[in-house]
Amino acid sequence: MSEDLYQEIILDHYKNPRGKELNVTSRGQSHQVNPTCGDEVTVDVGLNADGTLQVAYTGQGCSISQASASVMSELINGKTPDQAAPIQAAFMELMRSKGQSEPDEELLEDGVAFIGVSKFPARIKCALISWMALADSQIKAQLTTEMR
Amino acid sequence: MSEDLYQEIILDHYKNPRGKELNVTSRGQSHQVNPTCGDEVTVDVGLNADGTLQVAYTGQGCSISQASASVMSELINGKTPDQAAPIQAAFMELMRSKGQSEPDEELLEDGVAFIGVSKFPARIKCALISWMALADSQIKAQLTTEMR
Amino acid sequence: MFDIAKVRADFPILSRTVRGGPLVYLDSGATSQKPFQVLDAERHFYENSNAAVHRGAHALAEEATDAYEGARETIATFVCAETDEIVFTKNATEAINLVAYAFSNATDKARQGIEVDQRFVIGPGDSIVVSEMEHHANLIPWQELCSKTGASLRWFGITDEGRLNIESGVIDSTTKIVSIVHQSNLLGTINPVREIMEMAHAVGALGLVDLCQSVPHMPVDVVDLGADFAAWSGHKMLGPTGIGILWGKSDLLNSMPPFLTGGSMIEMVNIDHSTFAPAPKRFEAGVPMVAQAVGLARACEYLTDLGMENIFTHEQELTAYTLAELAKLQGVRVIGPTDMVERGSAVSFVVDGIHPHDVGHLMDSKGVAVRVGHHCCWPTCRRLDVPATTRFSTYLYNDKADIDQAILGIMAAQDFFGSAPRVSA
Amino acid sequence: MFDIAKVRADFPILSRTVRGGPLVYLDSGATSQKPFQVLDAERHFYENSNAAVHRGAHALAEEATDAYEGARETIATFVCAETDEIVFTKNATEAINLVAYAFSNATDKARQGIEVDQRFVIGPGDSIVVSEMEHHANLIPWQELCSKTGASLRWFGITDEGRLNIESGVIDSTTKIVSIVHQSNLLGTINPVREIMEMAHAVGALGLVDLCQSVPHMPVDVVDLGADFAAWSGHKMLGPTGIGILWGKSDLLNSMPPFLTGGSMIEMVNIDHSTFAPAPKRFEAGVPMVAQAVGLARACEYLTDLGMENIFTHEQELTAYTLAELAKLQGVRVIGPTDMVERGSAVSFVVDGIHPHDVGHLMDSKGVAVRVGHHCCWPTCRRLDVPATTRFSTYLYNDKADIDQAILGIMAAQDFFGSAPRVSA
Ligand SMILES: Cc1ncc(COP(=O)(O)O)c(C=O)c1O
Ligand SMILES: Cc1ncc(COP(=O)(O)O)c(C=O)c1O
Repeated sequence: MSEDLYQEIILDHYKNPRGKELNVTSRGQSHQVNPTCGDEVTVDVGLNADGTLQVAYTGQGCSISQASASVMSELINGKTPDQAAPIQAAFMELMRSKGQSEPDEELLEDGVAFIGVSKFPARIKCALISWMALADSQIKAQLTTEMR
Repeated sequence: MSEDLYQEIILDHYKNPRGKELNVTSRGQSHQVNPTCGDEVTVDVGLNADGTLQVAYTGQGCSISQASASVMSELINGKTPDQAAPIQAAFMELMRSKGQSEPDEELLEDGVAFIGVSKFPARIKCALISWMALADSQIKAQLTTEMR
Repeated sequence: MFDIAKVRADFPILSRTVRGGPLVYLDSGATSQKPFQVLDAERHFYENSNAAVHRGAHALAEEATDAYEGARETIATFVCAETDEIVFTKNATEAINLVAYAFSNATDKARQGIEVDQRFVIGPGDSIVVSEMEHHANLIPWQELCSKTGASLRWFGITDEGRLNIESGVIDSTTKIVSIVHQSNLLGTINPVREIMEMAHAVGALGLVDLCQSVPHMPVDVVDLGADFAAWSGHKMLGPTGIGILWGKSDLLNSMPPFLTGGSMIEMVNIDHSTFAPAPKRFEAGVPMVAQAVGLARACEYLTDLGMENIFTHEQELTAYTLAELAKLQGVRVIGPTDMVERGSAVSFVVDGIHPHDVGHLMDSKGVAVRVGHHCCWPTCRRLDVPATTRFSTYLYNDKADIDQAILGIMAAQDFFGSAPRVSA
Repeated sequence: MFDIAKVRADFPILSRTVRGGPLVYLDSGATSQKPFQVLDAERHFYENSNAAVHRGAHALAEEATDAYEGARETIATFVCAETDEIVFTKNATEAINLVAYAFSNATDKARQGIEVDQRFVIGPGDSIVVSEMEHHANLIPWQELCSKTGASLRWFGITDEGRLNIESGVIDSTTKIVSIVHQSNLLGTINPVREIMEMAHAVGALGLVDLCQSVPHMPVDVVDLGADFAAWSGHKMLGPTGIGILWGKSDLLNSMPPFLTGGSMIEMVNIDHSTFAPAPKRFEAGVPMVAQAVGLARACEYLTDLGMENIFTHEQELTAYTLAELAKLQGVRVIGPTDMVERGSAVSFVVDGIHPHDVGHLMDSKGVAVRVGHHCCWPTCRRLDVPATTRFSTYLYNDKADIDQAILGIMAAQDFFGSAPRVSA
């Protein structure tokens, strides 16, 4: 049971988070909260000179939420928005799959470890919170761009 | 079943109401309503020169409420307040008895016919409405007396 | 069509006796009886998945949450609504009050300088429109809102036949909301709510429909009615007591201030201020009526299996029969439409010389359960100059034999009271 | 004392399995499980006496009304209250909101020149007092009242051990109402509510106590607590979902404006104004949760048969055992009182290096149902500097074997996460 959820990859990202509290020249920031447990995550998004995304996060919460944020930053950092979009969509899709889908490992890399989470309705929100913050901060960053 | 409730005496009072729309020199008036069915009764109370009560009523409603008002006026009219009090108490008591009491026929006269009503919780209010109006109008009448 | 005998067998209470004879239940307008399928669904929930919803990470809490949210989906589908536009309340009365309080709460907050949606701010000079055939549940909340804000209450009158009198000028540019019953519980009249909602929208007002007597009895597509809000109760549609529904357009629900506040409806809570979850959660504070939601969803499935079209047809037939049988009786007058044009199955009447309370009592002594009184439509009774009525209200489990028994009850009452005087009005 | 094995046999859900093993239910603080006696009582009502209460003159309506009003009497007796001081609501949350809305409604009406009881009129310069350990249900309604009227919210802080810090000066002559939880659902702390109610009354303020976690677990005499109002839920005391109780002193209830309005709470209704029935009816608009009232009354009888003193003693023993077992574990810290002085059976804790959500999940995988999160006491968590906690909450059907299994769950979580980093606060 627990093994379904807590795959090695997840525990590794939880214990050795990547992209946490990086120094990002933020153009968009989003703070998301899980109202049932109080978990929080803040995601900063900026653009590198070459047009790729710079992503960093801070937060506190359960292993799933923190590992997911770490995986998210690893997957998205250095991708262009166009490259990031299908990854984001695939992760959302994975979390909706109730453990039934066959995730694309090429696209999602360590993210495939979250397939087990999708079987536990109460934990899906944990895995998604950083990805929601990412999407929200991207919207804000683009708005900023357009307003200039 | 129906015979329990609708004794001859009740039907007689319903069809030939006594004391309805008499001309009373009212010193106290009370208007009572049954919020579930909309039945209404208004009772006027005054005093004769000899200190006995003058009672009249108007109203509309079911046979039980109207017959009870008629019986009430017949029983109370011409009694002194002191004579009326035990009759009023006895009728209240009768209606609380769930058909179990042996009503005092000397005191309640036609009022004993309402013993059957006390078995039907939803109809007790019908039988009591005029008696509640009487009690309320007496309070008002006495207040008026004291204020003079 | 469906097999009435088979349907009746699903309702345990219909086989009990009353005052020594079989029960004839003609009071479904007040509340419906429950099939064992609904009772079983509730019990199954309690015995297998009971837990607080949206609050736990354990297996039972997950199952309970799934059951509760699954119920919301089933109920939404039943009336062609979006799932997150369905708010669970304790009854239709709470649902209507919820909307009325959106106005008083928004108005109070605006006065304190808090930003609110102007559609819900109301005061002197503004008006609210109802009708003279509303149930108290769709009248008093608006009276109270007026008394708290200084707005004025207006209403469409009704004709002697019990039809809505849709005069122009009642709804105008001062109108903030129009709230109208779809089918009258006293008269049986079915109102042209779509037309009225259009009149409301034409002047920028919001519209609410009271579906208490329509959702249980006919196919209803809430979106198609053109309203902004709709309210109805579970207990009148084979569901448990203690549950009702508010349907509202998502953008409106999300721009309303919360009503009841507490757990489960929050986003962030600090000791001195909080922010709130989006609808429907925003309006579902505290541990909700989970088992009742499950029961109501099962009721929707039961009704869907029989087919709402079939139920409507069945009741139309029964109502036509009732009206025809009543017409044969001397001294009986129907209050409300006497033909089958735009009318449902509630049939009210008065009997010359016999007060409705007495009619009801005599029928009860024959095992026939009908309702007597003003049916929570006191202003309607006043308007039609009757102190009260006797009402037959049928449902999918009633048949002509029930009506025949009830007609015998009226005749017995007439016999019994013989030459009784006319009831004074 | 009572026989736990026999008690457990009354609860069908306790014999189910979860994730392959037997269910250990330690989440009764969120909602309790139901004995078959309660489920039978509800079902018996539906199958035999179901009808709308207070609205019909037929036999079923009489039986239903008797069942409903009889339930009110049973529940009143259970807490030593007068029958007509018991108002049925859908949950404790509605009960507390009802009192909060008495203030905003009275204030709105006073502004429109309507005569109201001055005790309920509130505005800038007035204050409301709560505490830092309130459930959101006893916090947000008062925040909302303040935001609508300009009154200010004050609170008693709490100590690091999770005890109320009853500083003087918080309650003063500006205070209109003091609303305090009897037993904290997060910390287990039992508060000296009688003392606090006396402080409220000394300055002419009203007092409300939140009894959600005390009425199910110990003998409670509402009058003896010295409060003016009390609120609790049925679902936490073996009763059905969808029912709660507001107790209020008769004279206060009768001087409050109505809250939800509609059928059954009226005296006279005209199209443009109405008058209202006395309490408790005044606050019970619409068809109420009749079957749930019957079920809750049966739950009171069940608890009375076992004896509330016995239940309290049993839980005290179990809580002492829980605290002792937790104390043996390395890296586990109890949030709330660690001794048995004035504390009930809710025990919260954090585990070094493992987030409560993960602790809860690991326990769930062993069939142990506990709650994790802020338990609708987010400000309390903030104050005590924990993001969330894991909570055991026991009831009459739990025994030491349940605690042992739960302790094994914690140890398994510690094993599993091994050298996980400390959770950052
Ligand atoms: C102390 C306390 N107060 C209030 C509540 C709210 O109760 P309900 O959600 O049943 O309205 C709860 C339970 O959730 C509680 O534990
Ligand atoms: C037309 C109508 N509106 C509103 C209501 C109120 O429903 P409830 O009492 O279930 O809240 C009823 C039923 O009583 C009704 O028939």
